[in-house]
Amino acid sequence: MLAADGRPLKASLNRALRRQKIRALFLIAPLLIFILVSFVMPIFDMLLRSVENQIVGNTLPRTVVALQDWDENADTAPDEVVFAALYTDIALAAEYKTHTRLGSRLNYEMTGISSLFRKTGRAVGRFETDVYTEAFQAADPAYADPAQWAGWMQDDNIRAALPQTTNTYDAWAQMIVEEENDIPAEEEPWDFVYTALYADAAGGAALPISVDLSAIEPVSLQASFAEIDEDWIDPDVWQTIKAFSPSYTDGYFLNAVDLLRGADGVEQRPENERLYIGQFINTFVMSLSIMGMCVLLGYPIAWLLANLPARSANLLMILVLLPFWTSLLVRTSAWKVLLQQQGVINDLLVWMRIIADDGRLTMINNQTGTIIAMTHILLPFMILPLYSVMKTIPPSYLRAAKSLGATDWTAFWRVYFPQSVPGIGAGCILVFILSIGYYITPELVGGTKGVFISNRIAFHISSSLNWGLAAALGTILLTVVMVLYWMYDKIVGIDNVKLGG
Amino acid sequence: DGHMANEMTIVSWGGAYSASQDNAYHQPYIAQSGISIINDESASEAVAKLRAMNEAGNITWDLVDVEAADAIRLCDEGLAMEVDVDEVLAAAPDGTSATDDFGGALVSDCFIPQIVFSTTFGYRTDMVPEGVEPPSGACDVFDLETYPGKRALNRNPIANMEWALLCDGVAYEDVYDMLETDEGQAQAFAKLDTIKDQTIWWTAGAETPQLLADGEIFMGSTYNGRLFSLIAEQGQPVGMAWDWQMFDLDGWVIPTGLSEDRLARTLDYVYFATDTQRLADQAAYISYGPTRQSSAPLVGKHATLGIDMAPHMPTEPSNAENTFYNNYLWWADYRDDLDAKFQAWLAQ
Amino acid sequence: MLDNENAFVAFDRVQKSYDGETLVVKDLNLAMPKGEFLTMLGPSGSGKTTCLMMLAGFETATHGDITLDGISINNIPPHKRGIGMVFQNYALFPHMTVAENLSFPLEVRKMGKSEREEKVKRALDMVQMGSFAGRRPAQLSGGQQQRIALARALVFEPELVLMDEPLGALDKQLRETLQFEITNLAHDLGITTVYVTHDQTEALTMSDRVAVFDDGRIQQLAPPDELYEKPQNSFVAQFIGENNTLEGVVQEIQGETCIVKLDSGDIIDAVPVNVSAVGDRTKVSIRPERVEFKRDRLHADAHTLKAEVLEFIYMGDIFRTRLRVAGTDEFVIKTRNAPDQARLKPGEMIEIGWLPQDCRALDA
Amino acid sequence: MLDNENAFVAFDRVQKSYDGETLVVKDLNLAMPKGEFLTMLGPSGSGKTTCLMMLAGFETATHGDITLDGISINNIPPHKRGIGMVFQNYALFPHMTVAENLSFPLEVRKMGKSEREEKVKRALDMVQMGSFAGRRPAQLSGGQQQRIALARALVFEPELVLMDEPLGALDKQLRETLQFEITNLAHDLGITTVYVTHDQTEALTMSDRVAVFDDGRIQQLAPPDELYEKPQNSFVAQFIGENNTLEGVVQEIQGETCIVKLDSGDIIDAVPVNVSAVGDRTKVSIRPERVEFKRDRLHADAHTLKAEVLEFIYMGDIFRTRLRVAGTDEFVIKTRNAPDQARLKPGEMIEIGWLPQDCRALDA
Amino acid sequence: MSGLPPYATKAQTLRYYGLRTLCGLIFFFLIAPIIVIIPLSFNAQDFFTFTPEMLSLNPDGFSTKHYEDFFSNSDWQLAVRNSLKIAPVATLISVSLGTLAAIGLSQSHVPFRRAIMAILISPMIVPLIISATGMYFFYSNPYIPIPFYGKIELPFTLTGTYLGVVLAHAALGIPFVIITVTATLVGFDNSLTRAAANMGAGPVTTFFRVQMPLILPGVVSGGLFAFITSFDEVVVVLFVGSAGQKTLPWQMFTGLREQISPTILAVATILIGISILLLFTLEILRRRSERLRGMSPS
Ligand SMILES: Nc1ncnc2c1ncn2[C@@H]1O[C@H](COP(=O)(O)OP(=O)(O)OP(=O)(O)O)[C@@H](O)[C@H]1O
Ligand SMILES: Nc1ncnc2c1ncn2[C@@H]1O[C@H](COP(=O)(O)OP(=O)(O)OP(=O)(O)O)[C@@H](O)[C@H]1O
Ligand SMILES: [Mg+2]
Ligand SMILES: [Mg+2]
Repeated sequence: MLAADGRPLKASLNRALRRQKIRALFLIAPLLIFILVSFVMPIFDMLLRSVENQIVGNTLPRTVVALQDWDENADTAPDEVVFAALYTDIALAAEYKTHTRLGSRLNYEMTGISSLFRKTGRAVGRFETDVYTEAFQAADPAYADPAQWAGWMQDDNIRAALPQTTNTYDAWAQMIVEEENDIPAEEEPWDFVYTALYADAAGGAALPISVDLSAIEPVSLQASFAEIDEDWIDPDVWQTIKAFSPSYTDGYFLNAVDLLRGADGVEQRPENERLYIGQFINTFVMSLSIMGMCVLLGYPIAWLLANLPARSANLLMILVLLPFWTSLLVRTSAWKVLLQQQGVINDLLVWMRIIADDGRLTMINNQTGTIIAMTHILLPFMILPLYSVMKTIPPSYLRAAKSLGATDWTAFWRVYFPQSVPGIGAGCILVFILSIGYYITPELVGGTKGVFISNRIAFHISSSLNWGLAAALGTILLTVVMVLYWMYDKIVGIDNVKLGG
Repeated sequence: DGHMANEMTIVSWGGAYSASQDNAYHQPYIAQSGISIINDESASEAVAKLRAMNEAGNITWDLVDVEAADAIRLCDEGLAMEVDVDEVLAAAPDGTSATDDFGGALVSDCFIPQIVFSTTFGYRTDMVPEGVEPPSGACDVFDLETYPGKRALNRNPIANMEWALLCDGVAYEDVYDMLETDEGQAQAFAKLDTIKDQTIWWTAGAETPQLLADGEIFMGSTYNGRLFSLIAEQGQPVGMAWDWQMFDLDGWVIPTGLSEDRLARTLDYVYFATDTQRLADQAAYISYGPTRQSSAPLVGKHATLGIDMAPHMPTEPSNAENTFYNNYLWWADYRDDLDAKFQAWLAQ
Repeated sequence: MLDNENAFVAFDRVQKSYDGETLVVKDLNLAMPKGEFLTMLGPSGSGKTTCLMMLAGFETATHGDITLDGISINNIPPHKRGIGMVFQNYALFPHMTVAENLSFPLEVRKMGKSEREEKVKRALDMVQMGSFAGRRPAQLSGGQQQRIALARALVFEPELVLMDEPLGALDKQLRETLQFEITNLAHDLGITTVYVTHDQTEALTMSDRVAVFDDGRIQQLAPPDELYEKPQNSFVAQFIGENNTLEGVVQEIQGETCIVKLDSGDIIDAVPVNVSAVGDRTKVSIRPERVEFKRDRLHADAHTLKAEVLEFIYMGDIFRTRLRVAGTDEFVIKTRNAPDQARLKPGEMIEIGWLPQDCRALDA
Repeated sequence: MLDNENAFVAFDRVQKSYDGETLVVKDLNLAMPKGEFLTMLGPSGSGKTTCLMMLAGFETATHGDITLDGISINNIPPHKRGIGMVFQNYALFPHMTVAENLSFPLEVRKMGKSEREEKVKRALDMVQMGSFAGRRPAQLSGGQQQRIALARALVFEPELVLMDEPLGALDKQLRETLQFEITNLAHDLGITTVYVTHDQTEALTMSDRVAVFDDGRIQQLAPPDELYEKPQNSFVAQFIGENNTLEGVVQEIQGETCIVKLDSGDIIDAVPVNVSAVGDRTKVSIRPERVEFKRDRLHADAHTLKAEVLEFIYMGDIFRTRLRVAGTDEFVIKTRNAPDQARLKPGEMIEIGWLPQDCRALDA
Repeated sequence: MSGLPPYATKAQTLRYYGLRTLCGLIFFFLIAPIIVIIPLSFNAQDFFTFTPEMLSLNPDGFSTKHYEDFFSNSDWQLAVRNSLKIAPVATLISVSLGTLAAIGLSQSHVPFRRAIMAILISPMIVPLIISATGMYFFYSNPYIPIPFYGKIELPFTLTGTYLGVVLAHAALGIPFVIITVTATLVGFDNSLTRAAANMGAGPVTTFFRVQMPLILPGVVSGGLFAFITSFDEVVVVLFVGSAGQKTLPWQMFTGLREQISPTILAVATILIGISILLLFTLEILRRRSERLRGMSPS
């Protein structure tokens, strides 16, 4: 469709509306930017952690490269080249103290690696590689002169000739600056630099000052590592390192759905370690029950509020909002007082002789406790949308139904109820979304059975420190919530969420 | 950052424990130095938070009170500063070096020991069945026949697994070796299975005392200081069962990366707060034992109740007949694995 | 007049108060024969809807008795009264299709499926909406919804149908069409109808009788032409149609005519309606279209008045001329826009008059 | 006609689309001299409000130019245009008193306090609301609110005032009073006014000129009587007033008259308006009040038609009679309810006719 | 719902009173925890337990010591001060930005309206634990992402700072402001702003003189929700804050974990009192605004 001046109508329209659009965006922009920065980015940042795995590559850069040539299906440990790389990497990591963190990371995949790395970190300085150091220094004192080293390492020809030495020296120099706060040109290089120098020389490279190497008895690094712990020549350990050496991993996600990457690909975890699928299901089932309870309790209240004169309804509404505004922690504690076996409700029931003193009900530290407390907490989120939908159903529909001959019940069930279904839908999705992500209340009253996946996430964040797994669980949870949110938007429309009135 | 020149953030566990530190160390130190101290009670998340602070390069804490296992972990990861004990801490009044005075409590290069405590059991004296001896220790928790009623145990594998094996007849020396094997783990879980549905699992130290006070449980594990305050300060009808108490250490670590002036301030505080007298003073407020040998004789009476504190210490010989020493290093390796299994077992 | 026993619908001294303080309906008496189309007309808040609701059973009279076919219905719940009702906003069930809406009253009467379908179809055809059975109310225009509401109120063949301003929300053209359809249907099916409106044209064109409500009372209950031409009091005269009023004092009453001396001193003839004695103050009422100003059409023996043309308004089919007469500036006359019609000019002086029987002396 | 340069308000080939797909206003051209009272009349959705909003600056024309006093206002934001506006729902600020409402436009113009107070007082007196200065809008009746809205639009002495169906929500009586007040004020103050309504009576009674809108175009722009009596096309004829249409073919055109052969075979005279050639199909349009049926008033040389009375409706001041004429059942005649007026009975056969100049042959 | 009609059957009467009883029970369920808290806060013991003395209404079972503790304990006082420092500022940010954005969103030509709305509401929807951890990591080490380049790390941190907690709480409060203010704006008569513009008022004047006074109830109620969100928020503050920013809920939470003391209940009782006051204020405001709005015929 063209406008009078021959331009497309849409274009003319856009031109005409530009000012309005800019004005609207100008008003929204500050908040949008604020939310993006203060909220959305943090969440993305966290989700990234579920696949991030740079720690292996960053801590063992040389080893990871050297391992590329190793066949993980072979039943033997890698060769000396890999161990040489590992030697340098661990020696440096031990100074940075990152080897234990790597150990913890790999321990998620294979129990025992944590202590292997810790032990190795402590022992790696005591390798017998000082024979190289001594041999070089004995051959020419220049090799013991830090300034001389620094000079060589600025000479491009030498750098090109001695690739391993250069690489090792640079890393060492950086470490000296960052960790020890010293100047490399004043420090004698450490054993592993000489080890690299020896390796270069043994490979036929020309040394700055030639040295006769034939007298040196080479040290087997593989043997040295094996001496610290036999595990170093266990191919399983190396398989794990290699499998988790890429910068990104699906390991956390596999773990989050009770799978693991075994010898022949992805497989289920052993039965006694399967936890998360069950937890997800538990979270779902409990959220559904909470949702159901909220509908059952919220519907009559919303109906009453919607049909009372405005004044009384607004006063009663305060009863709905008051708990909503009372500290969550306090309400949850109050439920403890009410629900426990020696608690108020049991006492009352015993006093009324409904139950016997030894037949007190267990209503807390299990799913019942969580469901009761969470129903209480989320009930307002059901009542408010239901109420706002019911407010819009004119009483004339019920009257019409009755004038057509319907009894009270038929009129309600056939005419009123179907029209309140959108409210039920809105409330249900809202309650479900909120409950599925709950954390504090289940933590306090849920016992072992009544906890949600969020509690596991919190546990991994603050106790077990497996942040990657926490992020993976979080990502899955967030995806579920987002799907529900999207449904909510489709069905109800986000703008139709109402809080009160 | 929000640090003023005269402010220190000290992280500890809160509750009566923090109060004892406040009385024994903070208040005298504040009076002496004029520095103000902010109490943070996030010690239970210390490792996580220190890690995040370290990643961010912004350390907001000056001194952290942690259990020995965490101290080892923090030290290994370079999150806690290594300290030269003799240089940083005071010698004993008799001149014994700090190293010798603390002795075996120095479990890590970063760890400045403070107290010994134990995880042990309290029980309701008024719920002990008639004609039965009151429970004496950890193994009674598994004896539902003699001592019916609910129990409370910590919601993680540490201590519970050891007790389960021990009370199932495994020798003390073999417990960790057994736990390394699948069969050992299965045995421990099987033992725990016998009381699983009678157990409330706690996550915070305050829960067991509350449950005992409510009469919700018959017996439960918790830190011995909590039980002391429940019995002695609150006068609840609760007794203690010391056998196979799980022995543990608690102390300070200094986060790495403090600026020089903050470090100097922290070290000054540490020097003050860990001398022989202060450590003994703390025991006047809570029944945790001082880690210096030289402090032991100085332990006196409770500051307000006036009762003798020594008999309530985990180290008191009559309490320490059977003591279980936690193997921190072993747990460092097996914690993730057993944790997953333990949580899966709980959820079953 | 019909007595309550023989009436189909009867209100007998009915009163209603919502708050226990003010009476919204005061002493209502009304008797309707079967098949009548009765309209309740009145300003907003005069109690029309309240009466309807009492009849339908959604409100309870605080005093008095309502009978349907001779039986008091006070204790019959709404759904057993069998009264069809059309609501102002139609109240079509939005979650049901048109057919389902119509079938609802039959279902709750436990009618068999085939019979139901047949009746629904018949009702839809009756309002010429046969092809819309599958639609939802939201997919219909206002006029179509109105027809469905009508069909739904009639489908279970009630003997009495109540309609509360059913056309209030529609535009003029549609209103007129539907007015016509509703009256036809009601007459054809012989249904007794109580119709509420505040539009006097609607009331006049549709009804057998009109009950004019004001202040909770029926002010006049009469067929349309009687209402228009013989209003019983000045409220009715003012409310129905346009009206010129002149105030004065009765000077003489002689049977069917009286002489009124206006406040301006002019003398006019009128029919005494509710003035009773000489000396009474009165409002004399005369319809704008009954005023003559052409010499040749003025009655010989009637009094005439002098008038000054103030404004001449062109309104298409009619001319409306505002005059200053006997001291008032609001005297209006209406003339048909015919080719030979004179267009008066502001400032012109004319003489106006009317037949004495068109001029009624009412209460002051 | 006025050219755009000399006009006070001018629309020059203005187009507007909201969605980029359909044009809501198509090629609008309009020029208004200063002081004119122009009404935009048209059915719902014909683009009247849109035009007003473009003039006020709340919508932007997608094409074309709007000038005010010769200056293009496309790039002047609304608050700098200095146009007074009365909104359909009055848009009185509910949180301000009447006086504060009126004082608002003066305040934003940084007028001094005493001057403001004086102007507000004058404006309130002008609409006879002097004693309501301290009330809130919620405490006023609809008609009073309307007056305040008017006063507020005028208080800052704009040269141009726009009104969008300002009387739409009021009842008939009040409407008529206010129509009168508004026109008087506008003329007295010499304000140029654009008035939007969909009520044709209002348009006819108030305006100097009426622009009839349909489908985004002005269908006819003319003074009221010309519009009513000489509609340019069948839309205007249908829309303004009631109208009878008969369809047929032009048989003969002779200057100012033509002969049309209706589809029923009857022959009638008419004025050719927009038929151009013999053989054209046409809709012949005749106003109900111009139809005569009394023998003595029928023109001698005019064609007459036979008619059967179908329905006689009593409407108070007029009678509306529906007839079957030349094959259509919808032929209506209106007669004044005069004492001597005949009341036709359904079934009666009569003869009807009209003056040829009242009957217009329009587009089919 | 007027009273029972005279023709009500037995079943109807039963249903009528049955429903009312049921609703009464549900209302009781809603406020039961609150009813329990108040007496327990006067417990003479240090536990959350109704002691026999309390049940027999023996005055010895009651004391105000937990209130005294609250008012004398420096940790609680610090927490109160922090809460009062953080919540109002966070509320101010949410309300000012939120109101502006809600007004922007309510205009007719907003590109990507749904998507923007979804993003703005998301802090309410995303599980708190996820938000908290995300903020924890990101605020520790904030950066600016540059597409196709990487990121610029910012040389400061927000965790453990007042600003960090305020930002996080402001983000959490925003959905409430957006929801309530948008709802208010739905009922807002746009012709009022047009009228103002028409009379010569610029956008800013129009906003402050016309729009703001009228949507004030929505803004206030959104602000109250935002305030309560911050005032009652524990998960995020535990992660993002540090002891220097410990708020009342923080203090309550650590209190519940480390030492179960009825001081928490005393605090809660005081807060409930304040909530009731606020709710009544809100109701009065609402009635006032209804009076104001009732006027413009719709
Ligand atoms: N449910 C109610 N509670 C209290 N007062 C009511 C109720 N319904 C109506 N009223 C009052 O009763 C009076 C009559 O109301 P009613 O609805 O019968 O008038 P109406 O003639 O139908 O008016 P309208 O033409 O505006 O519909 C009014 O003053 C109204 O305020
Ligand atoms: N903001 C808008 N966005 C999209 N379409 C619109 C908008 N406003 C009006 N329209 C459309 O433009 C057309 C003309 O609308 P406008 O409001 O100008 O009509 P109107 O002549 O004023 O009608 P009414 O008598 O009903 O007020 C209508 O079809 C309407 O649906
Ligand atoms: Mg009514
Ligand atoms: Mg319009």
